[in-house]
This record gives sequence, C-alpha cells and structure tokens, in this order.
Amino acid sequence: MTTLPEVLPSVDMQASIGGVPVVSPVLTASGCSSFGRELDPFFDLTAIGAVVTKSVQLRPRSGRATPRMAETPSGMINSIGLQGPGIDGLLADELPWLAERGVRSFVSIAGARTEDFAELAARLRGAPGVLGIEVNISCPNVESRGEVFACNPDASAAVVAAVREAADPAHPVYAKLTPDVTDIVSVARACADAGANGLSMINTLLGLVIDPDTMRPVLGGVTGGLSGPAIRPVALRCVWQVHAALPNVPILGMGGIRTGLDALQFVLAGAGAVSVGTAVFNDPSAPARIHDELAEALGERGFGRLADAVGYAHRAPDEGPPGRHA
Amino acid sequence: MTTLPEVLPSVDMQASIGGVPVVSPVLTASGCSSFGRELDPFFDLTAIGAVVTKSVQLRPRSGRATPRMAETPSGMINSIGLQGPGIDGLLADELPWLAERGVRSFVSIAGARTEDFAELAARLRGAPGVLGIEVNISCPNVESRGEVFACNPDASAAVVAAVREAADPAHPVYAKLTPDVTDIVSVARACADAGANGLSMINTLLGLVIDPDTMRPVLGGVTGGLSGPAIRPVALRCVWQVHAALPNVPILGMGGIRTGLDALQFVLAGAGAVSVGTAVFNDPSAPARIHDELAEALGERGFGRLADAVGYAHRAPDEGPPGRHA
Amino acid sequence: MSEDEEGGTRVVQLPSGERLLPPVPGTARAPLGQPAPPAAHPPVQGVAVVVGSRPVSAYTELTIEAPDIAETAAPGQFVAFAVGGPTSSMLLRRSIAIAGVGEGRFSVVVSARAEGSTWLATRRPGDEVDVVGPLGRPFPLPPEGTPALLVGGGYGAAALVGLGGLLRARGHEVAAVVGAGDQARLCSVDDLAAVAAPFVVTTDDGSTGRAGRVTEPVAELVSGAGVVYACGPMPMLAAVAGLATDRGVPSWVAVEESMACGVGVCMTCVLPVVGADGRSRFARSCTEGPVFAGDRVRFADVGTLPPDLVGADAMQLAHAVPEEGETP
Amino acid sequence: MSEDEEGGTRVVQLPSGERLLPPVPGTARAPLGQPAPPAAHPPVQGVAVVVGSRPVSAYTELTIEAPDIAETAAPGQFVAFAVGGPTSSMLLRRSIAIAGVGEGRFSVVVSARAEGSTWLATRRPGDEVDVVGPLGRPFPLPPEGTPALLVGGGYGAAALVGLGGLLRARGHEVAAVVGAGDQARLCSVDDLAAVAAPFVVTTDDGSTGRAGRVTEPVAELVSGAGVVYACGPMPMLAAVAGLATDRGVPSWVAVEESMACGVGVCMTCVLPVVGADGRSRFARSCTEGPVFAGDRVRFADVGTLPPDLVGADAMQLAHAVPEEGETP
Ligand SMILES: Cc1cc2nc3c(=O)[nH]c(=O)nc-3n(C[C@H](O)[C@H](O)[C@H](O)COP(=O)(O)OP(=O)(O)OC[C@H]3O[C@@H](n4cnc5c(N)ncnc54)[C@H](O)[C@@H]3O)c2cc1C
Ligand SMILES: Cc1cc2nc3c(=O)[nH]c(=O)nc-3n(C[C@H](O)[C@H](O)[C@H](O)COP(=O)(O)OP(=O)(O)OC[C@H]3O[C@@H](n4cnc5c(N)ncnc54)[C@H](O)[C@@H]3O)c2cc1C
Ligand SMILES: Cc1cc2nc3c(=O)[nH]c(=O)nc-3n(C[C@H](O)[C@H](O)[C@H](O)COP(=O)(O)O)c2cc1C
Ligand SMILES: Cc1cc2nc3c(=O)[nH]c(=O)nc-3n(C[C@H](O)[C@H](O)[C@H](O)COP(=O)(O)O)c2cc1C
Ligand code: FES
Ligand code: FES
Repeated sequence: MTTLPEVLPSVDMQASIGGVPVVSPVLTASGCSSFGRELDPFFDLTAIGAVVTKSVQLRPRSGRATPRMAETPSGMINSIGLQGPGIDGLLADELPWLAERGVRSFVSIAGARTEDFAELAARLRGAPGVLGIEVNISCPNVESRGEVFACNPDASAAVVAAVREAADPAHPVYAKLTPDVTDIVSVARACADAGANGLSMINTLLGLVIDPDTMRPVLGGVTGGLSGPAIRPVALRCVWQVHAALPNVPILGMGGIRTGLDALQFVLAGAGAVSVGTAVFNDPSAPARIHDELAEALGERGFGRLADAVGYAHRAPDEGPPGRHA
Repeated sequence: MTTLPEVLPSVDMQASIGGVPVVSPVLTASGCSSFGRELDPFFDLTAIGAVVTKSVQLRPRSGRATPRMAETPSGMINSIGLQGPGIDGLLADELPWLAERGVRSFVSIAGARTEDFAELAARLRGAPGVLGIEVNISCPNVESRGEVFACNPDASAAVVAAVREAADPAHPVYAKLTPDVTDIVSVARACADAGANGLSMINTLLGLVIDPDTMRPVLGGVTGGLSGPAIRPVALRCVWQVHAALPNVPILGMGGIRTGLDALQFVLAGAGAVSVGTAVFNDPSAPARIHDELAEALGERGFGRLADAVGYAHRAPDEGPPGRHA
Repeated sequence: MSEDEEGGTRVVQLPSGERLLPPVPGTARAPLGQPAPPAAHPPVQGVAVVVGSRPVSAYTELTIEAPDIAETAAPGQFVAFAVGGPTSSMLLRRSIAIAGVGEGRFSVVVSARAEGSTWLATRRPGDEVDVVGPLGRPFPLPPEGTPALLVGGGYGAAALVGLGGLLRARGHEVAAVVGAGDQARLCSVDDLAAVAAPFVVTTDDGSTGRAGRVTEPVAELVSGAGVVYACGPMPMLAAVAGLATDRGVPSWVAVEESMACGVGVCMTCVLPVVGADGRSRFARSCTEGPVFAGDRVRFADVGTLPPDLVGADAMQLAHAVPEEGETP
Repeated sequence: MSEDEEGGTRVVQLPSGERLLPPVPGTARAPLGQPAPPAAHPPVQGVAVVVGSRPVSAYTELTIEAPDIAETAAPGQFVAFAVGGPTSSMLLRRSIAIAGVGEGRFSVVVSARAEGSTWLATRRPGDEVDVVGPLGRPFPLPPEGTPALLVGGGYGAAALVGLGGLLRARGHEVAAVVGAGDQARLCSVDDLAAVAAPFVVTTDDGSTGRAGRVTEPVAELVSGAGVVYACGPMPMLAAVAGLATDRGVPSWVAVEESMACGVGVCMTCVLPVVGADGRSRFARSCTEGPVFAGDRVRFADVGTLPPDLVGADAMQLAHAVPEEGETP
C-alpha cells in the first residue's frame, strides 16, 4: 500500500456529492475500477470520495468479444460492452464487500429502456454503503432505434426523472453526459430540470481505430469510447460550458485526469469533485496520489478550502489574483 | 530539402479531389501550412496533392490576441482567429507565388454569412493554380446568433449551395465538417445533397485548457480547437460513419495524421485523400514523408493502386485478406 | 497453429479432428481441472532500478532490483511496466512474465515488438522503471511425486525456468519441450536443459533441434507426465492443452491476452473460460489467470462471443440495435 | 519589469512615466528602425548528435554536431528541437537561441523549465535530437565604426556571444550589460567580458555585480552607443528598447513569444509590430523576428488586440457574437 505523503493541513478537502459530504473530491470513474476490490492493495479506498462502480444493468452481461481495446496517442479506445454481474450480483457480492470496509460506493446504472433505470434505482434503496447513483445515459435506447439517451435532451430527462422518482430520496442522482452532442448545455439543462442532483462529465468520445495488419477496425464492436489525457481539453470545455450556464448544478468532472494539476483545472472550471478513470490503468494508486497533489496545489495557490476553488476560473477579468480563501 | 526515398514503383499514388486528378493523396491542412511558402525549404511542394491554404475571408483579419495556443497531451489547442490577408491579399500575393512554382492550391474560404462564402468563391474564378475550394463552415454564423454553420445541416447546405453556384464549375467544392455534432452523417448528407463535391473531415474539436498559474483559460479566446494525434480516433470514426452512409461522396480525411500508417487508416476507412495539419509543426517535411510512407505501406499490403484501398476496411467479414489489387 | 511466435492470431485452428470442448458426446472425460487459486501476496507498485540488461537470442533479459516483488513472486506470475517515461504518449502498462527471482531481484525476457516493448527492451542498467507486481495467479504445484512436462514457446519458455527449478527442488521428475520459429527466437534453453530430462528443442524451420512444432514431442512425452505446464503463443497453448486433455493429463496454461491495466479493473483481457460451476464466462486473464487449467479455456472461441456464456443473452439486445457509430 | 527572468509576463509594465509608443505628442522622434531583413540561408531539418553537455550556472549548455546549421547560422537566429523522443506526448518543437557556432557544431544554453525543456536539458553526449534551423532573422550589423551596446538578461545573454565576437572582429567598440535575478541565472559572463568593455553585471538581488536591473547601467551607457542589441525576457527588452529610443539610438531586440511551429506556418507566435508602411500588424516572431527593431515592437500592447491593427476591425464581428463555448 502506498503511504500517503502528509497533506497540507491548511486545505480543507471536504467535498460534496449532491449535498452528501465526502472526505475527498477524488473518486474513481465508472468502468475503470471495477467494483473497487482490485485497487485495495494499492491505496486506502476509504480515503477517496467514493468508488464509482462499473455500470450495472438488470441482468448479468457477458460483454463483447475481444479485442476490446486499443491504445491511442495519450489515450485508448474501449468497447467492453458493460460486462458485469447484473444488479443481483452487485447487491449480493460487491456492495456488501465495500460497505463492510467503510468504502462509499457511487453506483453507476445503465439500461436500454427508461424503466430499466427506474427499476435499478429502486433496487438500490436501502443497499449498504451507497452514497448515490450515477446514471449512465450514454447507452443506446432500444425504444428510439438505438439512439443514445444522452444525445437527446428529452430522452435524458425522462430517464433522470424516472430514476429520481424511484430512488431513495437520500441518494443524490447524477446524470452522466456524453460529449458527442452539438449542444451539451441543452442536455445538461434538461437533466437538471428533470431533477438530477448533479452531472457527471464526460463519458468517452466515440472513436475508431483500424488495425493496419487486418485492415479492419480493431475493436469487435467497430467503434469504441476514447478516454485518457487526449480528451482532457474536450472534457474541460464541457465542464466550463455547463458550469457557466448552470452555476448551481454540482458537477463531477472527468476525462483524462492524471495529476493533481489536471484535477485542479476541472475544479477551477466548475467541478466540485472529479473522477479518475483511464489513469488508473497507468497508475493503480492514481486516485490517492491525485487527492494529495490536488490538496498541495490548492494550498500553494492560497486556497484554504477546496470549495473556494470550484469555478474560480470563471471570475471576471477585473477580479485580481487569488488571496487566501480560508 | 529532404531527399525523398524512392517510392515503390508498383503503387499508383494518383488520387482525385472531387474528380480532379492529383499526383498524391497527401495534402496540407488549412491553417497548418499558411500559404505554403514557408514549407518550400523542407520538401517539394509540387510532389504533394495540394497546399490547402489558411482559411481566407473577405477582409484582412488581425486574428486574436495572444496566447493563441496551448500544448495538450498528444495534441494542442489553438485560437488564432483566422488571421489573414483577406481575399485581395490572397489573390495578389499568395496564389500567384504558388501558381508560378506549379504548386496546386486548394483554397479554404470562411465567412460569417452565406453571401460572404459565395462572394469568395466567385472571386476565385479564374485564379491561377486553384485546384478547388474547401469551405470552412466551422465558423460562427452571425445570422444565427453565432451558431457554427457546420453544427446545423440547413445552414451548412445553404453555404454549400451558394458556393457551388458561385464557384468556377471546374473547381470541386468540399465542405469541411466539425466533429462537434450529435450526428455528423446528417450534416454530411445535407452538404452532399446541396452539391458538395466532397467532404473534408474533421476540423478541430472544441476544447479548453486552464493555466494553473493564472487560474484562467490559457487562450485569449477562452475555448480553442483541439488537434493532433489525440483526436485521430474521433476523426477516423467520422470518416468511417460518413463513408458507410455515403459511399460515393469523396472524403478528404484529416485529424492527427502523423505517419503513413495513420494515413492508411484514413484511406481504409474511406478517405480518398488526406490532409496533414498539426504534424507539420512537429515535422515540417511531414506531408512528403507521409506520402512515401503511405506508398510503402500500400505496397507492403499488396495494393497496386491507392484507389483500391479507399474504404477497404468496410468490406464484409467474409471477404478474405487482401490480394494484389492492381 | 500459427507461424507467429509473438502471438496475435486469435482464432485457434487445431490440427483437424481434434476438438477441445465441448466433449465428444459419449466420450468418457475426466472432470475438469480446478481453477488456479489466487496468489498468496497482493501486488505492490513502485519505481525500481534496472541492474542488468543482456541480449538473450532475439530478446533482451532485464534484471530489476525490487525486493518486494522478488520475495513474493511465484512461477507463472507477471509484472506490468509503465513505458515511455514521464512524457510518454503510451498510457497502458506492458505485461511481462517473471522469468526468475533471487537476491531481491527479478528478471524478465522482453521481445521488442511495437513501441512500448521496444522502449522496455532498451532500458539500461541504472535506468528506473515503474513496475507493478507480482500479478496474476501462479502455476499450482502438483501432488508429491507427479512427473511434470514443461512446454515453452518463444520467450514463453522463460516463464517456466522458475517453475522447473522449483519442481526439481521438490523432487519431481521434469521433462521439457522448448520450441520457436527459428533458433534466434528460442529462449532459456540452457536453464531448462539444466533441470529437465528428457529435454527437447524444436524449431519450425529446423535451424536447430528437431524441425517442426512442439506438438510432436509433446504428443510423445505427455503420456509419461502427470501434469503439463505450458507458456507461449495461444495456438501452441491450445494444441498442448488439447493433447494433454485427450490423454487425460491435467494441464496448466499461462495465456497471453491483450491487457490495458493488468490488475483486474478494466475487463479488456478476457477470454471464455469454464468456471468452477461448469458455466462459461469471460474471465480476466490478469486476475483470474494468466494461469488457467488447460481444459477450462475455450481456445476455439477466443475472439468470439459464444452464445452459451453467462450473460451472453443480455447482449443480444445490444446486437439487434446498432450502436451509435456502428455500421448497420 | 517582472522579476521572472524566464519570461511569462505578457503585459509589460515600464518604469512609471516612460511610454514607448505612440510617441508623446510634440516630441521629436527619429524615423523608426528598418525591419530586420530575412536570413540569407533557408532552414534545414534533420537528426543531429549531441556532442557535449555541461552545466552553465543554472542552465545546461549543449553542443550539437550539425554542419548544415552551424555553417549558415548568423547571430540572433534560433533552432527548434523536437522533444521527448519518438513516443512523446509533446508534439510541438521548442525554440532555442543559437549561442555559438564553430567546427560544424553549434551550441545552445537551455533553461529547464517545464517538461520539454527539461527533456532537452537532460540530453547527453551521443544522444540524437531532431532539430530544425537556423530559423528567424539575424541581428542586422551596424555601419562600420558604430559603437554597440549589448544587453542580455538571463540565458538571453548567450545569444549575444556570437554577435559580440563578430562585432569586435569587424572593429566595433562593444560594451555590454548582463543581468539576471541572481548569480545562478547569469549566463555567458566570461564570454561577453572577453569581447566587451565596459562590461557590467547586475543581479536583482545583488548576489553578484551591481544590485538592481540592467536598466540603470544601460541608461548610463546608451548615449555612448550607436546601436543597442538586446536579448532576454520581454519586460527587459521593452525597457531597454524604450531607453534607446528615447535617446534616439536604434535598437534591435530578439523577442521570445510562445511558438508552436517555429517555421512560420501556425500564426501562434505573433506580437503587434509597426510595419515598414507604418501600420501595425500581428507579426510572426519566428519568421518576421525574433529580431525586430526595438521601436517597432508595441511591447505595451503584447497580449491584447490593439484596435488600430490591420484587420482588427474585421474581428469586431467575432467579438460581438459569442463563439461556441465562450462565456457570454
Ligand atoms: C501475462 C503476460 C505475460 C507476458 N509475458 C511476456 C514476456 O515475458 N515477454 C514479452 O516480450 N512479452 C510478454 N507478454 C506480451 C507483452 O505484454 C506484449 O508483447 C507487449 O505488451 C506489447 O507491447 P507493445 O508496445 O510492443 O505493443 P502494442 O501493440 O503497442 O501494445 C498496445 C497495448 O496492447 C497491450 N498488448 C498488446 N499485445 C499484448 C499482449 N500480447 N499481451 C498483453 N498485452 C498486450 C499492451 O500492453 C498495450 O497496452 C506477456 C503478456 C501477458 C498478458
Ligand atoms: C526565439 C526564441 C529563443 C529562445 N531561446 C531560448 C534559449 O536560448 N534557452 C532557453 O532555455 N529557452 C529559450 N527560449 C524559450 C524556450 O523556447 C521555452 O522556454 C521552451 O519552449 C519551454 O518549453 P517547456 O517544455 O519547458 O514549456 P511548455 O510550457 O511545456 O511549452 C509548451 C509549448 O509552448 C511553447 N513555449 C512555451 N514557452 C515558450 C517560450 N518562452 N518561447 C517559445 N515557445 C514557448 C513551447 O515551444 C511548446 O510548444 C526561446 C524562445 C524563443 C521564441
Ligand atoms: C475501459 C473503460 C470502461 C468504461 N466503462 C464505463 C461504464 O461502465 N460506465 C460509464 O459510465 N463509463 C464508463 N467508462 C467511461 C469512464 O467512466 C470515463 O467517463 C471516461 O473514461 C473519461 O475519463 P478518463 O479519461 O479519466 O478515463 C469507461 C471507460 C473505460 C476506459
Ligand atoms: C493552428 C491551427 C490553425 C488552423 N486553422 C484552420 C483554418 O484556418 N481553417 C480550417 O478549416 N481549419 C483550420 N485548422 C484545422 C486543421 O485544418 C485540421 O482540420 C485540424 O487541425 C485537424 O487536423 P490535424 O490534427 O492534422 O491538425 C487549424 C488547425 C490548427 C492547429
Ligand atoms: S487487464 Fe484490465 S482487467 Fe485484465
Ligand atoms: S511559431 Fe508558428 S508561425 Fe511562428
């Protein structure tokens, strides 16, 4: 286990996920830390904000045929196909393991119909250790010829409303948005209006890689999701735009975060907390390291509390350099 | 000047831009080679398909205040603001220089109103050495509250129709699309239906970088365009989708091409020619090098002609490995 | 079997007539081998110093000072290296089998393939590398007195050296077959010759040893073995496991699947494996492998989605509806 | 003036009361200096071998074998290095001034700042680097007999060594002022002391030489000079050019703007410069500079869009309409 360097005592790193306090603004990202167990040897899972679990559906899923990934410049594309145990397996095996150890889980759910999402949210009522629900609406909607929910404000809003209605009222509900839209603000607004307590941004960008040997797409699924530092500027732009338009809606920022300074950019752009995804593949202790680096970066810049830095990059040009914000 | 290694004699590299034959499928990308002159010391400009000139508008433009760029993982973001001499300067100074040397120019035009584009196209009638026109519709449309033309199929179609109408009939007109849309195929189809002879894909992705020192966006223009190898999987996905939907519409593929194998991926996905942009900043002789590497890669894979490889990755699963396609 | 010692061929073609799974109806079959148990020690992550580098035929052997890994690793496990240095455009780790341990160090044999493994193979003594390990499940050891047959292909033979030594130290009879495409791609020949008898070398092109694949000598030796261990390219593993299963001999194979994380969190490294309950699932080769019972891996189905997999039924939906960006 | 010798400050604050441009109404002003003419030789691109590396105070001096560059470079020009090796995530070249040439080699003085320059500063003899050069316009030489004042700040002093030697060889009187934040960030002191008299060293913190900025000794020496050459951080260039212009002495400054390509094709490196026709434009510091007549650079407007720039009027539109993604 990595021993954590002492955090500057002056920076208060408490963050909030839709109103629920967490000890750290750094979380894992869905699909990039499985259900948390495998990272236990690398850092203290209770010291991060939460483990965001792999998106779960109603039934167990085998996932897609291999190959499921290709490395790309400063990133990767993947097409896993949401392999997972289904909600029963999650409730029986995964959530209890996390809860016993005092690890908070932010449970990502996925479905092919609005009702699937609602049923999943209802099943999570009373589950131990659940901090809240992240709604992965970047899935194809069978009722709309496979259009991805998150590409359509109305479909997104319908899912969010159904989940908010079905979920435990104590569970904040975050909608996870795709950047592959003409106007992410309109989708964000629709989700917020439908009752989302926050927004997770961003999911992967749709990409494709062709194998120069087989001369066909590398992935069994043809296209896949692009993630990693390559997409960070796009993710930051999305966070910036949505925070500018909806300054009161909490944002869980993600997309290519690899260091504390990367996380700082998301916080300054308006994210109250961040998820670390692909960077975990490079460095399995990344979430803990990034927590420490972010705390140090905030302290060096004169912030006494993380909360004071959220959205700070949006200040008017005449607002001077930062003082101490304690 | 880099001396070019001998190209495999067996591969016929002739390509076509909207029906006009060119000696190479490799072109520069608009805004990444200015008006060509500066690259003259590094390679033979007549040996590539064309110099795609920096987007020109009706009037000279100063461009934006600095900083205008930031490096990002395997890419960069820029916000130049289309600095340029205006159409008069282009016609007076730049095109004659290229024409005198026998360098073909593919002239990129930009505007804020549909009429601007039409006027620019008309002005290019009879200009020396012009191969065709690339219409940069990734610009804000003043008549639509600044919405980018390329984000809207109707606005895109209107510009393309006006340009096709005003332009020299011998000049193929390519519409340059942005990837920042929910459905690129619908924009591509609208442009093709409006008379575009081909499609250039992709322009940059909208991105943002925050300076950890000033704690504000790095760029004077706040957001900027993300380019370079980081975006290659997104560009390939766009080319793949549009070629699948509109197999008869020629595509000029671009976005992160740095090597011949990168260019090969675009060709296999459906691009009949490619533009090399940001890679030129890293390697000013990249277009010539990539031409040679692509020729070699095609030869190694048994292709006798470039044309046979265009879209080859779309072949049905039961079509076996490639033989010699001469 | 493929010509390609460095792997990459996904759909396994066994010599005609041979079928691994499901069993031919009516054929008597031994119960499947048990799933390999997990390692005793959790992995650690850290920076380590390269203390040795030498060419070994077509490969590079690196020796790395990392007591925490060296002292807990067991044969069959691997490590995962970050590649390209701090400003690398390559984000994913490269998995490499542990070839030997001792005195706080471990060694690996690296085949320079594409950019990441080439970077790794060019590290020099004094350079630092970021490494996670030991990863994966080790080769389970056989009951006392069981004679073992070791089969290595290409650099895969290196991963068997530690196992061979351990088996001999515990008094087992050890036979070994080591093969490669040609002489230059043979590996660990001297090390394995020192612990194994009979010891057979094959090369596809006959440049040294017996000409041909490892399968021929394996077919001859397998009946004398109580357990078979194999490491090498997937087609070789498929063939060796098939021969062992057909003769009723249990086998352990260390598979090589493309991995993004190496630690079990990404689900990229899966292959279809028959579980303890007899049902097949996509199992992660990094944490549920890389060592699997040879008769549990559905080699012929690698790279496909077999319809009988647990959860395959739930994928039908996704397949019926074209996802964004897929061709219809 | 900024404390930061390594640059970064964009809005130049001159000592109060001083204004560079436009001229104070009613003040008699000499005609502006001519734009620097282009170099005689085009740049070349290629891989070159590092043949020397040594620490020079806080910096690293690299010597590189590249006859085609060394034999055509003139003082004031620079080179652009690709950084991070073949699998680097850093795509853009790093521009570095040529500090000296001779025997088919050239030298540069590198300040390790962020990742790219740090990579460069850690190259060792035998390493290969991909370099383009010589780039940019050299310092124009003054008419015979003109006494010259050289002013260098931080590593910027290195770029003046070749010029100093050339001027002396041509019989010019040469004076020099070299300054830095502290002793460790002084550069090329011995080399410049060998060609210049008077020769003054300043440090902001007084750790060696005169305490304070270069501006004080420059103010004293400028009247004795017929031409001033300056290289260093932008605020220093602004102040030195201002002093020279105020005394009617022509000056040449080698500016440092953030560059993506270094060869003139990207338009990232611009700053507002008064052209030969008296109208201001955003000029590329890589190909129209880095050497500009000191009174042509509108230092106070760097980082802004002055409304009188050619083509600034056409930008109003873009400003009135918020572009996608910008805050309203
Ligand atoms: C358990 C295990 C043990 C291995 N042991 C060795 C060994 O001892 N010596 C050796 O030379 N090689 C070994 N390999 C293979 C080695 O991991 C790959 O050859 C290497 O990752 C390829 O890297 P690259 O940069 O050359 O290729 P690239 O194709 O550029 O790699 C891109 C990505 O794909 C992954 N990848 C590609 N091929 C493989 C593969 N065959 N296995 C796993 N990941 C892959 C890489 O890790 C990386 O994330 C082993 C693989 C596994 C799974
Ligand atoms: C004409 C000229 C001559 C120079 N001479 C020297 C010299 O002799 N010694 C020296 O140490 N430095 C010199 N510099 C500055 C040097 O180019 C930068 O310090 C260096 O590029 C920073 O790289 P980085 O990776 O540390 O920074 P990063 O901030 O990571 O660089 C990111 C990108 O911005 C560009 N960039 C950032 N700062 C600068 C800058 N100040 N100038 C140009 N591009 C920049 C880089 O080239 C790169 O493309 C010179 C710059 C110019 C323009
Ligand atoms: C292998 C892999 C699997 C993923 N699986 C999921 C998933 O199940 N649900 C989800 O909402 N996002 C999933 N994502 C997206 C990530 O959670 C994250 O939004 C995205 O990768 C961007 O962040 P990053 O660049 O830090 O990885 C996955 C990403 C990767 C790389
Ligand atoms: C500095 C810079 C300036 C650009 N200017 C233009 C432009 O004027 N017109 C245009 O259509 N595209 C412009 N582009 C976009 C490129 O032509 C290209 O579409 C994009 O960068 C993707 O290709 P690349 O990754 O090879 O650079 C510019 C890109 C860069 C990096
Ligand atoms: S490599 Fe990530 S789960 Fe196996
Ligand atoms: S650095 Fe590209 S134009 Fe000057």
